[in-house]
Amino acid sequence: MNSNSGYNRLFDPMAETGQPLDFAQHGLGQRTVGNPFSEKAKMSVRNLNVYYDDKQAIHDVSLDINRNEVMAMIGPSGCGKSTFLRCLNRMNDTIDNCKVEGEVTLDEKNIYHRKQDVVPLRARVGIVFQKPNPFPKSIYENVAYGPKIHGLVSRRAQLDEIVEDSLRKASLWDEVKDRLFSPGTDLSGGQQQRLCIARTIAVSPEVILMDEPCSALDPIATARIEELMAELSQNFTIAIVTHSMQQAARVSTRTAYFHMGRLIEVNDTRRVFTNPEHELTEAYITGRFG
Amino acid sequence: MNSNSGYNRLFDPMAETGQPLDFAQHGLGQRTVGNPFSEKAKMSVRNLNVYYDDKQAIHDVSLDINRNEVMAMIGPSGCGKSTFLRCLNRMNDTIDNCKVEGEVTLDEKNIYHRKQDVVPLRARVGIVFQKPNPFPKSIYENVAYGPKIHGLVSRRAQLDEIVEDSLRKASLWDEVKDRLFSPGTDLSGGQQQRLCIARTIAVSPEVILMDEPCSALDPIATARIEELMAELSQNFTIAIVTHSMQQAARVSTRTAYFHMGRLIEVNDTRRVFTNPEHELTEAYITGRFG
Amino acid sequence: MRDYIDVVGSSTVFAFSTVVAERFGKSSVFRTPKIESTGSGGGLKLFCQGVGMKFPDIANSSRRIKASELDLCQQNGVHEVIEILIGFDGIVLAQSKLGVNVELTRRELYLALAKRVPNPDGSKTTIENPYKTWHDITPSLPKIKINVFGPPPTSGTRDAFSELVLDYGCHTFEWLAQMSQPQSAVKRDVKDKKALINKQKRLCRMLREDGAYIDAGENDNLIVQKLNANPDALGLLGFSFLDQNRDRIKSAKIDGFLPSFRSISSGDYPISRPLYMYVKKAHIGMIPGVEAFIREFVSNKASGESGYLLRKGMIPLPKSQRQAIEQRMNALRPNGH
Amino acid sequence: METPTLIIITLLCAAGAYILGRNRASDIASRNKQGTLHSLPYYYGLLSAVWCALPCLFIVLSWSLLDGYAVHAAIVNLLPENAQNLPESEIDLMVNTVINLALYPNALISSSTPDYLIQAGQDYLRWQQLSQLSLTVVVLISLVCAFSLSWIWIKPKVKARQQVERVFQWTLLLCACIAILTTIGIVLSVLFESLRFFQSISFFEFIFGTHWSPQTALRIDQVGASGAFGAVPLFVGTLLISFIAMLIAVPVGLMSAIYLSEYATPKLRAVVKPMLEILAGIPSVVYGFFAALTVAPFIRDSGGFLGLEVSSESALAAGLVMGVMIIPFVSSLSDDVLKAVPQSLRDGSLGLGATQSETIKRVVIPAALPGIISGVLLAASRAIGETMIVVMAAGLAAHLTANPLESVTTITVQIVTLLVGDQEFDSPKTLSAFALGLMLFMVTLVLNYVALYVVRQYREEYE
Amino acid sequence: MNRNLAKRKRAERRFRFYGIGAILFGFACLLILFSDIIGKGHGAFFQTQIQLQVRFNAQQLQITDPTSKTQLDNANYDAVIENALLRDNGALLDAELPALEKRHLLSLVSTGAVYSLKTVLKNAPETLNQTVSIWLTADDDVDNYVKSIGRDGQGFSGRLSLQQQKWVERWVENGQVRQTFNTTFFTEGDSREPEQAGIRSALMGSLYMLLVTIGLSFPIGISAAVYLEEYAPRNRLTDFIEVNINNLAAVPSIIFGLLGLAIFIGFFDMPRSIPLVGGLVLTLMTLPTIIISSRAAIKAVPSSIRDAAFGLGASKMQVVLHHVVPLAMPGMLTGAIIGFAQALGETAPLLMIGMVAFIVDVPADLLDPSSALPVQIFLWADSPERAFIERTSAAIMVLLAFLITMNGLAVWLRHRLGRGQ
Ligand SMILES: Nc1ncnc2c1ncn2[C@@H]1O[C@H](COP(=O)(O)OP(=O)(O)OP(=O)(O)O)[C@@H](O)[C@H]1O
Ligand SMILES: Nc1ncnc2c1ncn2[C@@H]1O[C@H](COP(=O)(O)OP(=O)(O)OP(=O)(O)O)[C@@H](O)[C@H]1O
Ligand SMILES: [Mg+2]
Ligand SMILES: [Mg+2]
Ligand SMILES: O=P([O-])([O-])[O-]
Repeated sequence: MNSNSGYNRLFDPMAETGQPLDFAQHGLGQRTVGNPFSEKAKMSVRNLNVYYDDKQAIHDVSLDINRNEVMAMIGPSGCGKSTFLRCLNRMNDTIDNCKVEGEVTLDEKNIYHRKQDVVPLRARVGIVFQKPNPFPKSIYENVAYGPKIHGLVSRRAQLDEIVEDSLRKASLWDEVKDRLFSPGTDLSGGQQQRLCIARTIAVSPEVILMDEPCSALDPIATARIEELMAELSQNFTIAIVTHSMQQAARVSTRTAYFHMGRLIEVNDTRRVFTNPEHELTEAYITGRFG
Repeated sequence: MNSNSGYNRLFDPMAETGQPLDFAQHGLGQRTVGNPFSEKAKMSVRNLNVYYDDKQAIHDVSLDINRNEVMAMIGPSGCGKSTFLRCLNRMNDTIDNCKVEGEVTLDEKNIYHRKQDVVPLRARVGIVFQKPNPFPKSIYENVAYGPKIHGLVSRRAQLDEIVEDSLRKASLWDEVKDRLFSPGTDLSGGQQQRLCIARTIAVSPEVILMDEPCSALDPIATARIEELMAELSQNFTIAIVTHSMQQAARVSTRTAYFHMGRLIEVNDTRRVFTNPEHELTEAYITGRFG
Repeated sequence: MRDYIDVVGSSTVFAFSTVVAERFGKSSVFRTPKIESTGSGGGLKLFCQGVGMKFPDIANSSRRIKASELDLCQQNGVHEVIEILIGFDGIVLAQSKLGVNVELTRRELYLALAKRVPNPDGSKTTIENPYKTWHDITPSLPKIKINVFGPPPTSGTRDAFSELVLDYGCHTFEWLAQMSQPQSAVKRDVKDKKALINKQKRLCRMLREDGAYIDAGENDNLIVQKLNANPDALGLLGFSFLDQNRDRIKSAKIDGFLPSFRSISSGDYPISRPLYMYVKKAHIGMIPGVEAFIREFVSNKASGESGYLLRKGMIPLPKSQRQAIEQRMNALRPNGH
Repeated sequence: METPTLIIITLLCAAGAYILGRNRASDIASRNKQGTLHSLPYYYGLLSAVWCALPCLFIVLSWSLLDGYAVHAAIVNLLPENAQNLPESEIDLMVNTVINLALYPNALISSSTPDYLIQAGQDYLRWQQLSQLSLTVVVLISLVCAFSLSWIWIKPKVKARQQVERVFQWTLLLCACIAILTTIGIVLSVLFESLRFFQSISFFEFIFGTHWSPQTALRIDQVGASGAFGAVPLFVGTLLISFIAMLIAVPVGLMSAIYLSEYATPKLRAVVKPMLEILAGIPSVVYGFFAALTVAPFIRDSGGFLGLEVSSESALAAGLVMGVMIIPFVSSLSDDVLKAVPQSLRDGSLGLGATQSETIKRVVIPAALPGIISGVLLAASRAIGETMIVVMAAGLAAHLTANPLESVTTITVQIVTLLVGDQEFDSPKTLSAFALGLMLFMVTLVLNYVALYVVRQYREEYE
Repeated sequence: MNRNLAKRKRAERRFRFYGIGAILFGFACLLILFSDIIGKGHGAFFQTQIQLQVRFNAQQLQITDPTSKTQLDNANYDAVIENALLRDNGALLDAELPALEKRHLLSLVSTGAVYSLKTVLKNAPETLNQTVSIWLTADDDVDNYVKSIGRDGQGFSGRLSLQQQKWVERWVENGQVRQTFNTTFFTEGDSREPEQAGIRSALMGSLYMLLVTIGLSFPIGISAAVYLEEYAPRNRLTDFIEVNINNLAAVPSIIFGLLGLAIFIGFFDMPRSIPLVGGLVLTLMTLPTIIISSRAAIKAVPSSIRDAAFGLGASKMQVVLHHVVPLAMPGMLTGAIIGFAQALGETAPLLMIGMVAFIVDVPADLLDPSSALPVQIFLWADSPERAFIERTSAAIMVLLAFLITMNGLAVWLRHRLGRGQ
């Protein structure tokens, strides 16, 4: 099989959305591909092992996520992508039977340090979960919650602004602007997903972890979220789990391929898709897998 | 914009999965495209209106789903696809503020008839929900649940067989065969989704409604599920909501396009993607939308 | 800081003590005393905990204070305790108005209710109580099952009943009476003697535990109601409950007398017990109103032959006795410093 | 100022401290440029409020505790020499008299009242005023101190949020400790007396004996019962009655809960649920009367009709009525936890073609099981601990029988009858109440462990 | 499959029927209990009064100045009432009454009647030496008699002599007897004269106790539950604590009384019979109920909500206060409702701390001796006077009304909070 043809198709921005994405316009490809390692890593993971009870879900993973890059994580379902992502802002702390070993640093500080306070950590490293989980509160409250607890606003008008802005960015505003005060749980699946994105970006975290943020979205909404990611990556760092290789190709500067809890390969996205180093990666991206 | 080129890409079976799908092998394209209206409709919907409180979510939709066809429903997020799907086996009954008007027939019997019993209806019309919702029971129990309540099996061995078979079909078996008795809620997102598919097909419903069944799945797993659909459609009828047009193109015989609660267009899939009748449809599939 | 009188003790006396307290509170400058119903034993125990405002001023009792209790008082510095006999309470054996009239003697009651009774064959031995119906005991009595509702052993009423009826009935058997005489235990040491007497008493006073006597709790109203529902049963009650429920229940004649104010007061009716009040002398003059309260209690208005306590069912003391007490109270002056 | 006023002032000050602290923190933040403050301003406000309120409330409370002793001592000093040498208890009385005289001079002072008492009364009033005045001063000073301290305290580096969270967590811990201390208190309050009991009565006799008749003579002239301390009939009785009660309460309660949470309209639920809850609030005396006067005769008569020998004090009557009383424990608690099961789980089951009852039985109830078990245990606990109904309806006779038509008695009833009225802490009679309490505690402890284990085994945790 | 289906449908119908049956059963019990209580107790809300022509004879009253308070306080109203009664019955009586009959006649009017005379005279001093027609409260025996006449034609003569019955019947015929609403029952404290007895002091006592109990046990209970569920590590020790708290619920309430006696009265030296101690004891008693139900409610909050909040950088305290507690609040309130209902009706522990007492004065604060509603019920149920039977039931009705009001508030709250979800 010709992996090159696979790459071409993958890199065709029209591939899934049918919408032309102008690389230059979003400053995506050039910037990050141009100087992928010029800056120090925003987050870096060293020898990470994660266990659920006795079952090991992540095996000895080391990985850097650079400043202002979009790092995509791909891999077959159940390979540990979500688990890995949750380790990056210590969300795994909330799972009783989960044990984490190794080092994860954010701006060179180990976030698993005994004295690390998880609250500012999670404010700096936001997460969008795989299953949309809006609060059983109004849509407005869902988005306003983060800014409120972090004291980002002092006046109601400011808050309104943030809420509107975040919802707009998540391209949900038009659909919900008439019912900001109805429960977030009454939304459709895709709307809930976008709500959760809006909720996360409302606190402007430095690093945004997104676990399949577009899984329930139609191509248009997906394109919008991808635009958003491109925009955000100018100032922030993004790690995204996705099962759509097109998406990974479109939005990310680097791609990490996971397989059964191990990091098989991480590299420049273009490289991973055109010329994977490892045969497992190749098998996966060419669909020969399994 | 040349919608034809879009169509070509869409209809390339390699487009997303990178895996060659042999039309002939699955008897997909030929059979249904060959005689799309030769049999009587399995389900037909007439003048359906659905309201959440005062908000109308579905406007006057009429649609037939034919025997042994795979009907795809596409449309932007929040347009009412899930709502529509839930009407087909009266799952909307469980939402307090939801009101349904109009007629939906299954084998020419109105399922909204006062005397219609929803239990056999739902056994005949199975559903896979958008958000995976495994029971907080073991994986085995999750799948065995349906056959048990319907008394489909008399012996344990039979049940084991059904469970294994369903999990295999949903291509989850290999991942969970060693831990059939650990909780289904401990699975990864994609695994949960496949578990829910396995659970639904375990009772062999005549009609299967699938609400974005592959949203959390990687391309390989997606391909497997698509194969499964192809296989199932030989004996059963399938309605699938998807936001991936490639998927719709690959698996469905006919496609319905929804927009803001209205059915804009329904037609032969090839037709919808190559030569849509309505400009909204065209706008959507070419990504020009909104 | 306490500006009211604190009274504890017998639930029987409670019914009378509260009446006096209420009137006292309304007609004097003092606050209405607080009266707790703890039972005689519980009350005396609290009473004897010590002198001081934390401890009760007065203890009511439906029996006389025991030597052991006085000891406790002494130990805790309660040196002077004034005992006042305030009246009597009658105990009646009641039955539903629908029931067959019964006339009983104490001997018959003893035979009906004691756990072990003299062997009917005349030998000087005792056997488990074999009697099922009243008729089994005395042929003239009706042929109804022996069924007596009564208070539990914690109650003073029950104490009085065993002493006045069972003991008495038991002692109508010559040989049993003799056995309980201390002489029969000559030349044994004191402890043995005590044990023997105790054994005797237990022999006489132990109640059947086979269901003929039914513990019905401390609530006399409940017994009244239960009698109402069971026309064949008898029940042990305080006299005042009979007085208030004459439309429902009637009393059995005991030893030929029906209970009434007169028969009880005169001592003709055999089952009645004295009611006492114990006062801490040290508290008189210290807690406002203690002396005045006692005075009100023993006054003619309250405990006299036509006093208001009579209407509440307390059987008054004979006039002479009451006046003697009143005089003693008058002599009482606060032990001022 | 009066103590309540002081408390209110303190709380107001705390509120003020909150505002000032918060503003000061924001000031510092804006001066030092955003981001240097460790926590959000309002945490600094909260911290100031806490530091302001806690010490002052502590002062007020301890003052009012110690105030009594101080005034007491002061009054004693005012009394003449000979009175001061009286025993402690009489001085107490004397002080009481002084206070009474001071407070009700018109009613209590007569010509015979000694002058020094009246004088002491006046002085007492002055002392009282003085004490209150100094308290006011102290509190106000400490308020000012706390205020200025917390003002200085507010620095960007102070981890206000962590400190507030720590205060919060410690408060929670303290509350949890109260429950734990209560347990310890209960155990201690029965343990020692029980040990004394087991010195006179053998443990095995108590545990395995089948005859219960504890009302032994407390006094030399009193004659009680035979004095047997075999607790088996009590355990059997307790089990029997509780079992009958649970037989009523669990099915009725659970089915009502299920109906309310799964079938009923929200309106019906809003009406019915509180109505059923009233059942738990009807005083047990009322149930007792009802059981003894209505249910028991009814059962006896209908039993007689069927040719059964029914005691007029049957365990059945008490158990039935008790069952009614504890229905809400099961129904309300279960209803809440059933309601909390996510709808998606029900959807999952209904979508497979399960009937509603199958969904409930196989998905909803298992998911809510821990909560339901809690409710059932609570109901069982209440049944075991209930006294009044049994006293009135089943009586006090300890029969060893499993026949619900006979009369039995329960542990708690015996405890109450043994503890109320005459007691003697050196006779096994009273001590046996404690031994019973201890045994009850142990048995229910084991039951609870079993329940915990069962819940752990079958727990289905939803997301 | 079809037969199977029919079977399942039947099972479904049966199940639903059980549900309805269970609720109906609960309702029937409630109805029976209520009708029993109301049937017995409604009479207590009415009080028989007798109309008499009272002449405020200054000489008999032994006063000179009707505006002087001391004179009014010490006046001899009994003599005036006696006079009025005698004159009222003058027609019946030919000769001078013997002493016994005079006493009988006097006893037809409540001993509390003197206070109404005092009020009348105080409000209208000009009536001195004039004759006024006044409705006086009848004695409880008369009250019983008059009330029972209505039902079966023949009254419950109980303790009234034939002569007394005749007098009362004559009053009834003359229209000198009426039934009015019994305000005394709500405005007065306990009394041994049924017609003067009220539940005010017991009600206040219960209210104070409940204030203490609610104020302490609810916050402490939910705090403890939150700590145990959200903060405490999971290990043997916390298991042990959990089991022990569950176990506390089964401890007989009287043991809590013992504990309270030992701690609050013995150790902290608080006085007996005060609402503060009662409230504290009831707090200890209701804590387990609240903790257990709160824990169940907290457990039922889905963990995805916690995840969402934690993921936004909410601190543990914020997660608890903003999400967990509000979502669990309906369940917590349920526990509270049941716990307080139980506390409100509990007698046994109060027995130990001296609240089973005759207390007339209405308590003014938490430190004043007082009784409580269930205690009042307990005492009245044990009183010989017949009229207390209906008052017992009436007191139960008041207790239930209190309970229902309190529950109503909590239910309303629960409803409000439950709707947010
Ligand atoms: N329970 C509800 N109450 C009120 N409105 C609802 C409810 N569920 C859905 N809606 C609204 O109805 C509309 C249709 O929702 P539906 O879930 O059918 O969308 P969908 O097409 O499935 O979208 P998606 O692709 O995002 O899942 C949306 O606007 C949604 O917000
Ligand atoms: N709470 C848990 N307890 C036990 N095992 C778990 C738990 N959560 C996840 N796992 C297991 O750990 C492995 C990795 O899961 P993870 O959720 O990270 O997968 P994933 O890569 O995100 O998959 P997907 O694409 O399907 O979401 C899977 O095998 C999963 O079954
Ligand atoms: Mg995942
Ligand atoms: Mg949807
Ligand atoms: O309360 P007693 O009178 O029975 O001791």
